[in-house]
Amino acid sequence: MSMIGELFRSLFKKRATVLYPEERDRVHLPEGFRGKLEYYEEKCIGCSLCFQVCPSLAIEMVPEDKARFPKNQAGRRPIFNIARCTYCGQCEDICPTKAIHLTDQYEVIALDKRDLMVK
Amino acid sequence: MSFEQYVVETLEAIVFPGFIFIFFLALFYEWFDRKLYARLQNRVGPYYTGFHGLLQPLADFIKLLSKEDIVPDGVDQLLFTMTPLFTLALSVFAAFLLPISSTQGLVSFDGDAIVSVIILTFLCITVFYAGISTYNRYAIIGAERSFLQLIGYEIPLMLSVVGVVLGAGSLSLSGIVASQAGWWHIASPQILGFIVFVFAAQAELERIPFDLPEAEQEIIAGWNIDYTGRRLAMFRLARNIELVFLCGLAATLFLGGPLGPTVEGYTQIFYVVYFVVKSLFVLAILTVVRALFARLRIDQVVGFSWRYLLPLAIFQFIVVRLML
Amino acid sequence: MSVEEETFRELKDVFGDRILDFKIQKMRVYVKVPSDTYREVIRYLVLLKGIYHLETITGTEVKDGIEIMAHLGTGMPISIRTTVSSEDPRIASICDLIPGAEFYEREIHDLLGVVFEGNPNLKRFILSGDWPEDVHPLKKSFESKHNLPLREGFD
Amino acid sequence: MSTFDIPIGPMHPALPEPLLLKLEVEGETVVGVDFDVSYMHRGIEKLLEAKTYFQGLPLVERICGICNAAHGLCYTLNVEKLYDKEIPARAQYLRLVVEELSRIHSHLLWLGVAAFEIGFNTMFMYTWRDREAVMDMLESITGNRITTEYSQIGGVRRDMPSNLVDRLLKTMDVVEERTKYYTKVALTERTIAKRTQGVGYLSPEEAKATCAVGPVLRASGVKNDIRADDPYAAHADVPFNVITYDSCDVFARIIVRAQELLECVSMIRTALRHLPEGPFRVKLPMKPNAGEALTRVEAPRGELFHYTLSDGGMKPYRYKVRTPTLANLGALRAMLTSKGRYVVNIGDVPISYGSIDPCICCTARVYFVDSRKGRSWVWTLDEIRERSRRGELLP
Repeated sequence: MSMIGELFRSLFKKRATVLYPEERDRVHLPEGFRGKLEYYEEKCIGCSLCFQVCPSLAIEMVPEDKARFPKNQAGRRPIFNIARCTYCGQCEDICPTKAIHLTDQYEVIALDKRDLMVK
Repeated sequence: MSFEQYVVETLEAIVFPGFIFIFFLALFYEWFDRKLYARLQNRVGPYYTGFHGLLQPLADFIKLLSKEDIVPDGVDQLLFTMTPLFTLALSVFAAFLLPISSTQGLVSFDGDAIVSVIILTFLCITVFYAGISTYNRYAIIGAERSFLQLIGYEIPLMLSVVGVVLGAGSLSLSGIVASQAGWWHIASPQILGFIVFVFAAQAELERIPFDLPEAEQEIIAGWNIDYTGRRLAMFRLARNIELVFLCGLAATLFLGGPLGPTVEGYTQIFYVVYFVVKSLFVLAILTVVRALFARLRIDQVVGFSWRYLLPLAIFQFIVVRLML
Repeated sequence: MSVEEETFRELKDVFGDRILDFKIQKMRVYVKVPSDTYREVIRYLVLLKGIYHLETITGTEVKDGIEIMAHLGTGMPISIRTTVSSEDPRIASICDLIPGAEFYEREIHDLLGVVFEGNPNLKRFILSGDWPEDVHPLKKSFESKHNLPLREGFD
Repeated sequence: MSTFDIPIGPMHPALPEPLLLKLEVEGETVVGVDFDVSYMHRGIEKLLEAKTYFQGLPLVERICGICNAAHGLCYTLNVEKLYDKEIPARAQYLRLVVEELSRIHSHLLWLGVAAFEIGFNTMFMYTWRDREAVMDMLESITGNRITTEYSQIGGVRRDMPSNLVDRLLKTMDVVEERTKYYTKVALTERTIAKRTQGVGYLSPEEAKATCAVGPVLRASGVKNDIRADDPYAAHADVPFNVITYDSCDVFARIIVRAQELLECVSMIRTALRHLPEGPFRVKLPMKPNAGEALTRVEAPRGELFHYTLSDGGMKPYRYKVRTPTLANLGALRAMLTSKGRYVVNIGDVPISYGSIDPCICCTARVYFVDSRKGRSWVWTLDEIRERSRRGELLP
């Protein structure tokens, strides 16, 4: 019987639920949110530190010819399999040249796994 | 009986205050109950189907009808198929007793107040058979609990109805409604009977705090665990119609049924409006009770009924007796 | 003479040379004993010193067998370690002294195959029912590459 | 009286995770109980041996879906013991703040689940609504609601700017006011009292014998809290008092957890007031020196135990995790068997089971994993169906 006050007060309060598809703008994310990552090829130096530190084998090093990017003389660069990524952000921390940044995009949907590859 | 009176009567039975109207009223009541329950918990409740989820109960009903109807082996075939039909038939017949569009129900005879309460007991028995017919452990425990609960709340329920019958001096619902023309029963000391009736109705409908026969956390779905498809649809519809019946019965016994100030030409419409508004008020009380309490254990339910409901009902019975 | 050395000094007086070696860290005492006095040390600690809390029992496969380590005590845990031969891993159970030890012993029995004599029900606890009987995954020799035949008819 | 046994689980509305509880029942009273926690075994200890220390952190955080800040903190403290390097004080304070914040959200979650177990859905809805404020704070501080990965090997991952500190203090006022309201409801609501008093009784002797931990032990009157006995992170200089209650039943556990919430709020406030300046992270080499380390942290459910043995390489030789729920299973069995006058009703099972705040995914670890062949491949849907028909996919 003791919650009766709270019950009737909440009859007139605005509902707590955020109806996701309609009220998408009410969902506000903090700026440090770890969502889908984006990769800046020009900054990358091909040191493959991100490959070593990724706990879920989401990063794979592929050969890359040296001419395309002056900074990357190591002849290889990472590609990211977002399907395996757990958004832990270890690669963003370890990257010496800030080439990887986790955006605040949380709606990661794809019909085909191959679209989830960040080149 | 002349032919067109016959047609009018069947139409009345089938369409207006009869099955079709009761069917949609039951679905509306379920929507109202779920929406108010959600609003009390600061939630939204059904939202997407129809205007603010109005068609959600109908959608559930149709979905269940289209679902596969599994009959587990080792089940008592006769009981397994008959109990849903029996429960639905009983609750629809009970709904016919209620005076909706006029001061007397579709089926009105002397003594139908007592018959309506007996139907409630029959409904509990069909729940018991529904549980027993499937040899599922959870269903057996659910059925056993529904009977234990029946022992608890049945006598107070009877006493509160008998109290009203004594106060009104007539055994038929129309008589009770007529006696409340000037003074509703709820205003008199019958209000104790109203409180007992509300708790007993909550137990009859197996809603929290008395929802032991289908306690989701302990015995998953209790007695209706093995019913799927059409059978489950019938059980849920029967449960909703029973909800309409109980709220209507409370409105008739204590709140003066369809009576109220009416404009000259449209008395019938006003009767229906009054009936629905009053039973919605009783439904609101039932929903608030559902949101307020935690579920009691089976021994506590029987204890609560014998220690609180029964003395209250007896006291109300004595007071009414003295007042006469 | 910090608390750690004190408790170790007491153990050393009672058990003398049966304590093979020891290690003291901040708020931690490790004591190595042969496998037959493992139960005796724990009985001493539980009955005389009144230590009731068993953190857990850790099982590790080391070079010369399987090392069983029981961690006792609330404020400052005392760890009693002993090694058991990996061919025939047998050791006395401490379930009667500390009933709470039953689940830890059953877990090590599942993962490393150590038999605890005296454990009331030493049946399967952590591995799923259809995992084959004699394969113990935490052993270094266990390679998780191949798929294992399932054990039929488990409860 | 003939008994037949009721299986509760592994798939059951009352159980958040797959645990099979075999109850031996006589009519409505429970006579015997047996567990089977093997449905969620994931073999994390074997998996940790295949990963380096730095890679192990995200995995350890995912042992438990609710109390992962505690797992992450215990892992980092444990590995830092191998380096024996000085960790900056600011990092220790920030770790304490995030650990207490995760304890608040875990206890609020538990209050809701416990209310749900006894059929009190309204309390469930309200507690989970108020928990959102705490989750938003966790999200802004650490970047993710649950898997915070805030404490790294060598300190903390992000600094806490002053605007976050102010927002956190405002949230603490809201949490404090709501917790006081819920404690009042738990004390005055008669149906809660009826369903929880005298239920799930665990005498102090039984609690000690079965090595129970955390709020379950403290609700039986035993004063035992790792934050006080063996202080870690900044617990030595942030004062708090250990809450105990002596009625040894589910009601006592509700009160202990509710008052611990208030303790967490006051601890966060003192920690934020005395937040020291300075670096929040120290760079540590990938290879720790050889040795062994043993750390215990007071997770929301009880005392969490991590042990590692390292042979100097980048990967641990052995990593042992013992979660609080495994310790409380023995206590749960003592609670659920009716002994003489103390009778357990079927209705009491879900709430007694819920009262130890079980986290089965902590208890059992990963079942089977494909080894690191270094190559990843994509199976089409029908390929998976084909493989499962041939029985190649393990259950």
